[in-house]
Amino acid sequence: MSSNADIYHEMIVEYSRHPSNFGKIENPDVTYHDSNPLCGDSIDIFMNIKDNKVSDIKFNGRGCAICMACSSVMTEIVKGKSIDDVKKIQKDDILGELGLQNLQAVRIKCALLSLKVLKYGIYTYLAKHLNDTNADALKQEASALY
Amino acid sequence: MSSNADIYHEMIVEYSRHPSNFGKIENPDVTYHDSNPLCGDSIDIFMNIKDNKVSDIKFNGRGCAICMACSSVMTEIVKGKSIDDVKKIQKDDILGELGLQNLQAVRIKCALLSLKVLKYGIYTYLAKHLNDTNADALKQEASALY
Amino acid sequence: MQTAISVEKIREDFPILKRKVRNNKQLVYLDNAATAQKPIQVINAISDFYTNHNSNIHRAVHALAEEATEAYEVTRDKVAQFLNIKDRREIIFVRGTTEAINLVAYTWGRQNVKQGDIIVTTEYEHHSNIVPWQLLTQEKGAKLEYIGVNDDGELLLDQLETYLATGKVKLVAISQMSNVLGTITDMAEVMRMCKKAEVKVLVDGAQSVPHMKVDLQQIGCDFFAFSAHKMLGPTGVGVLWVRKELLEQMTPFHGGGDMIREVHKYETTWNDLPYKFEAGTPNIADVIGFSAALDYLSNLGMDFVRNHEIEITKYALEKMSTIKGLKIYGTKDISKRGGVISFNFADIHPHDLATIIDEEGVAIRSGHHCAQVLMERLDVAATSRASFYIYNTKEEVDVLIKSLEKAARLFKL
Amino acid sequence: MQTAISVEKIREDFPILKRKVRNNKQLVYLDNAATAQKPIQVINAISDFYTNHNSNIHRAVHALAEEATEAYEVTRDKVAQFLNIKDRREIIFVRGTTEAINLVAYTWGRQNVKQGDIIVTTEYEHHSNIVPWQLLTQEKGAKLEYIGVNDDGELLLDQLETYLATGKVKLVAISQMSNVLGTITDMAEVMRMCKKAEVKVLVDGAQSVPHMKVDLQQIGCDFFAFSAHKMLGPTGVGVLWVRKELLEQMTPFHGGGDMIREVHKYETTWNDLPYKFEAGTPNIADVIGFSAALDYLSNLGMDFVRNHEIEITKYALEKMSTIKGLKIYGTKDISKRGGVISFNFADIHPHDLATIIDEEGVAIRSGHHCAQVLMERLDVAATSRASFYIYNTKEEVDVLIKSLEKAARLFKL
Ligand SMILES: Cc1ncc(COP(=O)(O)O)c(C=O)c1O
Ligand SMILES: Cc1ncc(COP(=O)(O)O)c(C=O)c1O
Repeated sequence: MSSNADIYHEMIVEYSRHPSNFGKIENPDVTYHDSNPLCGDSIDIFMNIKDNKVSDIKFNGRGCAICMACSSVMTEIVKGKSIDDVKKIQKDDILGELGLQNLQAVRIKCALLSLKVLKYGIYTYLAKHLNDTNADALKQEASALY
Repeated sequence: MSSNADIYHEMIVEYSRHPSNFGKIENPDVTYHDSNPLCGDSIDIFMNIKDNKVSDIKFNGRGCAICMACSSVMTEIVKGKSIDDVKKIQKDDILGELGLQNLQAVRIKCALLSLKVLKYGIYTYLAKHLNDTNADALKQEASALY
Repeated sequence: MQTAISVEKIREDFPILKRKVRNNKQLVYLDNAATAQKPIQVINAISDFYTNHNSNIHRAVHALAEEATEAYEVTRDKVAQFLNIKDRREIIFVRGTTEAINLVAYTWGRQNVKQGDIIVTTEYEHHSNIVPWQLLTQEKGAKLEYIGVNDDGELLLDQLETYLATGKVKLVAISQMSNVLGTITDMAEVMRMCKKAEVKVLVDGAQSVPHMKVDLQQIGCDFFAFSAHKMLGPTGVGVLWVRKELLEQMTPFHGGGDMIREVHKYETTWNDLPYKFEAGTPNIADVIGFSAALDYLSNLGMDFVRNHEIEITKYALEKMSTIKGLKIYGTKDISKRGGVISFNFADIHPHDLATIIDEEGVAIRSGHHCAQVLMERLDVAATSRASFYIYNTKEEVDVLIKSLEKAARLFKL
Repeated sequence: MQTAISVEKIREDFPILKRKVRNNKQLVYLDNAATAQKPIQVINAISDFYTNHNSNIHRAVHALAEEATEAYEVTRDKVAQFLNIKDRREIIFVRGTTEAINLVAYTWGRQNVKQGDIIVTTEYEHHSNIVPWQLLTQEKGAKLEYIGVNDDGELLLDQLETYLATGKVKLVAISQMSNVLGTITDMAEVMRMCKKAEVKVLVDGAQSVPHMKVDLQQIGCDFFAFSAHKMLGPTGVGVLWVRKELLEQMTPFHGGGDMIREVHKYETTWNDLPYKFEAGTPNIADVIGFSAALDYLSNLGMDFVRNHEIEITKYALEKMSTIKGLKIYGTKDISKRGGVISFNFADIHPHDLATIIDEEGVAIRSGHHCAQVLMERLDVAATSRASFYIYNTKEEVDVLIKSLEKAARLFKL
């Protein structure tokens, strides 16, 4: 049983009140929605893709501080990256940034919802627009996140 | 917990092999069927009524020794009795005859199936043919037997 | 008359209340609306069954089968007594409230609800009293309508009157106590309206039966559902009660063993009530364990239970009202609510709040509480919920208050 | 490799085996096909849950909820391992085999079976694998057909070939082991035929899973159902396994908590598998208790279980064959049958026989064993049935034989 005593440090509280890249993109190249049926967190992401790079990304929705902080960090990491690099993002890249590696099982879903939405979004984009036959691996990975 | 050690005395075994009033009556005045869903015992009774008396009664079906013995005793008691007297027959009249008063709960259904069928049969007869508005009491009694 | 029952004495019967959690913090269990803790009497009843009497029931003549069958059926009698039910054959054992309501939707519902009919439920229902009716009305081309909730968390029963006036309502499915707001439904008023309109009423008693005296003959409804696990009993047991006249007309739900009279290749006849609706091996041990829970509550008396909860809830409401930024949902009138307090604390998300105070040993629930329709009505994504039972103390409420103050510090409120 | 496991040592784990019944007679429990006894490990697992970890699952963040959720989900992993299931999300916890089969009939069945279609079952099925299909085919105007049983108690699989040749068969619902005759179904042959005809297969594993090694990937069927209580586990728990491709297309069964993703007033979306099919509070404590049963059987190894039963059954068959007037049903080929012996003794009715030998402490079952279609085929009203498990001994078989001799004396055979 891990302790959660140190989870709510300043950075998390700060992100929860002032999330990065929060909002919508009109007519985005990629958009995806998912929610966490167990707690009601709900996230939409929007991305524009230019020259195989994520030229812009925003997220919207509601969630707990952990969800908002992780979503913020996720968008910060993704912005400007190539699709290939985005595909490689692992959960610890997000969790590590916020010191959440030992998060308890129930809360991990709050932390990784936006990453899941990102991966499904990219999958949908690759499968639809680029006819990428390897996209399924990404879908598998997304569904295995938690 | 009652002991069943003495249940299978000679009389029961004898009745089970040579039941009284076993068989059918063609075009009977009363007939009724029921079965015990828990063990598969199945009993039909047939009666002729003359001058408000049970002029003839037979039973048919299959059941365990206890069911056969009790059905036999039941028909012996009923034969020739007036309907009013038949209505008054209690379970202990049957069980007492065979020393089965302490029969365990599951087996009581074997012992009383034919009495239940009798009472339902009489009820149906009274309600249908005699328009007896008190017949419902008999139905209640039958359904409360076990 | 009961002389003073000591909560300290009650607590001794609940071994889990001695648990330390997280950083060796004393457990303060305030998630009773989700499931109640079990007294040693219930735990022992289950162990005793498996240790001494375990057998399948109803069909065998051997000693263990006889003992098991009798113990199982005794529970049915105790349920009848507990809820003042006239006929034990109206009592069907199921897994829980959810299965009970679905059983009604699949049997009575499929038989009776037609295109254009209306089923009425409320905005404060648990999903288990909404989704089965969504599925049914969608299948049948019928309509689902909701009785609204006012800002005090009470039902707008005028709306029920309006729905009933259409003459199209087939069923009103309503909970006797909200699991989020604690609101106690005015069943007398609901029944008065529905009886006048000759409309059937299903009552979700999942939150009421554990916490207050419930008398089914007095209510006069047609279907009633509740779960054992919320009233000191084991998980996996619930009760569906159906008025005999209706039950007799209902087609079977599950097919299988025990629910049949005679099975032939192409036709089958059904067993007597209630067995017609109890197909397959039931949850024997836990039904027997539930007996011990009913005994426990009967011994305390439901008046004691309700009074104790009123006292704790009043104390908690008073204390919580003094915390700045803390918003409590539902009525403040203690006579109209049970021991459930839903709240939000400034801009702290309920999940974060629950995690923070869990570090202090305090177990509350956060989320939508399986009541997303109500969350939409309250215009929140989630709430935090503290809910009390017979073993909770004012000292535990104090620990809750303290842990809320810690959350305020972390979030710099 | 396992070194010799001692049955005496196994017996020590089952406290009930020390029971005296009736006139202080040592219990000889031979009703294992109805339900198995529970080892102390299972009893303790349930007690431990209620004593230390009890909470509702999946929805809360507090410590107890976390512990309970993890323990509950671990059982799913163990079931996957026990039956060589690839994807844990294909495993749905239900009350038992009966609910599992009804769930398939209500969801996949209502979606896929149309007028004129055929469902094939067998003459040796338990009512729970007949009645749900009767209800479904009657509702849909479809047909139910039966694979016959020969005098050795084996299926006449030629008939399956004939049914399949009509091209109208939608489902073959078949048990892997008969609960009356003990016959082990030739699943390889059934699957060969059904795969060729591209017909879905549901397997009732209620009697096979407790008594022999079962590998779902090897069988290759589409639906598989069994009950925990017949394999040392608690009552109230069963498993439905469904191949992912089918499960994904299936509409939900019960509506309620936990099975939803988002509930709105007039529309709802479903949760991921397997939760979509686990509405409401599940039987948490008993699913966790079932873990201990799976551990127990895994530790013994299913080869040990099967071999021990072969030994006991062979011994019993030999002894019983020497009793004059005693008729045994089913094959004598021990490689084709499990540890279930159905018999009739001269003209003694099975109920009388069971009562008489119950006086000697011997618990057997008598009746139709929820297999009335088979009773009709055998042209008997009922049979007596002795069924064995890991803790039964040859000495217990001797007590059975002795008690049969007493019955012969009472009935003057
Ligand atoms: C072959 C078979 N199928 C199904 C069942 C039904 O199982 P349950 O009563 O646990 O639902 C049984 C046992 O009773 C069985 O032996
Ligand atoms: C009001 C209400 N109805 C129904 C339910 C569902 O009960 P269960 O999950 O035991 O089926 C609950 C509890 O979760 C509840 O609080």
